[in-house]
Amino acid sequence: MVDRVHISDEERALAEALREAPRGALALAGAAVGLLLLAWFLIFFFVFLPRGTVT
Amino acid sequence: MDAQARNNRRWIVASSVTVLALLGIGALLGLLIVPAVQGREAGLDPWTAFCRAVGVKPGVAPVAQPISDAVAAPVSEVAWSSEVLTALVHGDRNAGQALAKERCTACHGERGLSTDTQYPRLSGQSAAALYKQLRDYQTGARAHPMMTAVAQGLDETQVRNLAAYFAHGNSFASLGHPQPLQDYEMDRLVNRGVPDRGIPPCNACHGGGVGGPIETPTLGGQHREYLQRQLQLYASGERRNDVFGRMRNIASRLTPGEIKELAAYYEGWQPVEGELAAGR
Amino acid sequence: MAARTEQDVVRIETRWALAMCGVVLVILAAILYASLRIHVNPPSNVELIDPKTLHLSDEFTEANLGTRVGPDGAIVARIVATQFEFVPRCVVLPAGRRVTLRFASPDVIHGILVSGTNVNTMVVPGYVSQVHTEFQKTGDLLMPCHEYCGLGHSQMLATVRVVPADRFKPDADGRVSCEQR
Amino acid sequence: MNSARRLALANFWVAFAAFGIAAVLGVWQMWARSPWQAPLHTPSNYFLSVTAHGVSMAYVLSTFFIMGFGYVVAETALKRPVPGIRWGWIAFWMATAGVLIADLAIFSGNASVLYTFYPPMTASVWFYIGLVLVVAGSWIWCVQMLVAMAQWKRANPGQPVPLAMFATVANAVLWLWTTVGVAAELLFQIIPMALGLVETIDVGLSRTLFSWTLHAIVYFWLIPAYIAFYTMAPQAAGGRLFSDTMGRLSFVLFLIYSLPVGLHHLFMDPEHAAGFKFLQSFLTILVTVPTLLTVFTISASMEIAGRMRGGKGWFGWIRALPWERPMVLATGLSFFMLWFGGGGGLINMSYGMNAMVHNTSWVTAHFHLIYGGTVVLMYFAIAYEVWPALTGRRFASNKPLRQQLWWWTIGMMVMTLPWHYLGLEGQWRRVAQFDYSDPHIAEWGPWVLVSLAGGVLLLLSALRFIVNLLSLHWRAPGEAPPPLEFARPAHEVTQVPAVLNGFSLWNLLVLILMAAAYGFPIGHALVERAPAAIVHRMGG
Repeated sequence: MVDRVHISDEERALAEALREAPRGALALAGAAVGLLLLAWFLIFFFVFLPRGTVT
Repeated sequence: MDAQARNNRRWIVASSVTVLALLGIGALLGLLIVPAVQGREAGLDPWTAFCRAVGVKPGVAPVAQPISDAVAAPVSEVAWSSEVLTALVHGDRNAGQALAKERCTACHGERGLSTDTQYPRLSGQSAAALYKQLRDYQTGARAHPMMTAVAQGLDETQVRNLAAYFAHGNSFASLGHPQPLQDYEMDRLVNRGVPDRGIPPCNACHGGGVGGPIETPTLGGQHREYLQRQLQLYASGERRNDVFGRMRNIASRLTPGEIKELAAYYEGWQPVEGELAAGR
Repeated sequence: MAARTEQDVVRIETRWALAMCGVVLVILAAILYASLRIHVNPPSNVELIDPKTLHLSDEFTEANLGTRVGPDGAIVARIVATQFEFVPRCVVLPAGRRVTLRFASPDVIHGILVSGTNVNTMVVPGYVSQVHTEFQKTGDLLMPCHEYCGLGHSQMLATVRVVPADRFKPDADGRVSCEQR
Repeated sequence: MNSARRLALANFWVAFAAFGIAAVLGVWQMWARSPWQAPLHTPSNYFLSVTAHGVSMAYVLSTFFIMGFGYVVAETALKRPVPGIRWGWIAFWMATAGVLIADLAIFSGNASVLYTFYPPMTASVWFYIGLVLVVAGSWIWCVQMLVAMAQWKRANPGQPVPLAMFATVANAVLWLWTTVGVAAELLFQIIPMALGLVETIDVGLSRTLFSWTLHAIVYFWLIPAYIAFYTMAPQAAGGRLFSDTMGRLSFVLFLIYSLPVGLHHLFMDPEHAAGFKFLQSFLTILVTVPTLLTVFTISASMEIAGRMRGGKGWFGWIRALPWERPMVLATGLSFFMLWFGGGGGLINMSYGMNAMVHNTSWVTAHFHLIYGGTVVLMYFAIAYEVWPALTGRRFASNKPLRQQLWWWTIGMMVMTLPWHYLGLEGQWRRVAQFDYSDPHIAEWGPWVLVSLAGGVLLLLSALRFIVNLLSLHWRAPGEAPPPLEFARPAHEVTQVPAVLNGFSLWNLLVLILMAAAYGFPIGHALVERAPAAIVHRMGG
């Protein structure tokens, strides 16, 4: 299923890619985890706490 | 110690220290710091707070444990135990049969198949149900002009033998195969439950093998008049030996018409051929 | 930020791992804040009671169920969860005051939640479940059994009637029930 | 790929057969819970169906898929035949017999105790015997995986074990650790009770032993999806795995932190005190770290693939990825659902916050999203990836495969989002029939119908999946498919630290963690015996 690019091309493409990676992934994953944290705190403050303290 | 061995050792030490340190912090917080801080409000010394946090003492750190000065006032005093339940399964049926001939068949008929509708049919009834009713008559949790005296004349083993004997009759049908009900309202009462009136389906307890309360009687094949009267007694609260008022709550929600129809439905329940409706 | 060598990769991954540990710490701090400052705990009262003789016990005898203001002034609602209803089906509790709900089961596992609040606990035969809380909103709140307990589980439902504190009037014996209202 | 081929296919087909039946039951349950009248809708049918749906999805689909996939990985990654193939078939037939026995007990109405079978409700003993046979079969598979790795390491001293196999063996070790709980519960408490040898049972101890298994079992199901993330998605995208070391570390973190955390299923239980609940909540948050690592490592791997295909700028690589390939599409959709499923999990595990959602539809939504969504979607993608190698034929086109993956994701989101909302509204679990005349519950009706629509789409997707796989068996064998290959790391790995190539240290640390986390709770239950409850028998 993987398209067979000539080995040296693949190595060159990989080296090219590695020069810029993984800044996109850091941004994407960072945003996703940031949103997750935000969602957790929104639910913590605006849904959980107003429902009353239980112990 | 070449580079790789040193690297391996570094990894082993680093991971072990991290895992154990995190475990220590978690335990410290959960078992000591949080309970101690919370305990201060309830005026608890850290030791009691720790005992509560570990589960050796009841209660939660920040709140004093409420006290109760209520006194027990039970109606039915039957408490199930493995000893009683195993005894009912291995009860001496022959002794029970002899005793039944002597004291029960006069009213409850041969092998408990009474024809007079004021006396319930006992054959095939659940052993636990029979045991509980006899014990309730003994303790006065349930009263009846004749049954109270008869029951008080029996000792524990006699009660168990009678329950075991009658439970192995086969005139009652097993409710394992509920009959299809044409009337939708009746089907709701018997099989589906009526949530808007808070009534669970009758067969949630009285069906066969449904894991309901232990003392649940089998209803199939019982005289309709007897079933109707018991439901009315429960509804009026005159009969009160149902534990925590289960039947009183349900019966009081049924209309007289429904009580009549339910009694007729369960009486009409024909025994299933060849199937021994043994008590559970 | 380039990842030309394995060392670069490990450096970036380590920095990401530290950031994630930061995220974990932030959530942990919030949990600790809730525990230390406003004493939030899951209901964790480890108190044993024999389910087989629950109906013979002092505290959970049929006559003592429902809301009662105890000799120590504590407002306690005692509720038995049995197949297939809560006894009593309706309890009255005041808003704005600390109340305690105590549950016990004589037969199988049940569970309760009070809709719109954080009151939630399992009711396991052999133990007394206890929840301390303070209701803010008044009104009839739904209290279903949320653990499968048999074929009647869907009909096992009770009501918690939260009334304003001034209309919470216990009788001589300190009891309050829905019927009196 | 020959000796284990038929064994893997057999395991896969038992898994997907159970999956198909359970999907139909699932939709009937959604219909029964909705305001519309469903046929055959009685409480006994409903709880029978919930038990069958749970057992099929949680015990049969998962265990058999994992065994099948393990054989494929062991054969392909290690490039040597799987040891003890005869034992593999014994395990398969034993487990399949177990499934049939359990299903017979369930569908005869004698085992409506749900797949968690909490006592004192007791099913017919055959239900439990069936489950024991499935677990016993899976233990044989675990031994095969351990032996396979040991043989390979002996043949290649000092070489790093291929990541796919390292993760599969981590999963086997995790499974051996976690089944100790449910095996002890079944052996010492449940089966004697079901046989009628005892009339009472210690319910608190039983729930504690089951919780020992209840969390790590979901990571047992989850790890194959993560193996696909690490070793199949980068390969399918035409890129490289960003970090092999971080992959190994993640699977090790899953192993040690998914085990000592089971008490978060008992936060609302009265048999354990706040101290140990807090400790296990603390340990549970550590099990989120490997997932947070994986999210970045796989995104970076995908970025490499995207840039190798000409993607430019910050996010140009996303568009450049070969989304027409099922494995790539599945990884993207799976990560999308992981955000919601993982987020739900973060709420559930947050100590006191669990009280807001315990036993509500929020929890049902959580595990449908994270297991039914993230994990099972990757099961589909893995099946599409290995089916050509197993059947020797290529898929005619990827379109029906992609369609099926989209239908599953959309169906899952449409079904579970309303559930989250209804859970917060107080909708409680396992209800055969709601009282829609109650004004509070009437508001839920429309949302339950939305969930039903999602359920119907899921059923269509499930049936489509089975047809997609069957279509490959019927096709005439054309051009041979390419051999199955796993992703290579961006930078070739010649050696890894010993701890990331074996499990002796991690087993020791797990032992310490389990002793600390479960030692007192179980010891306390054994020493201070709680009063026992009377057994309530379901069925004949």
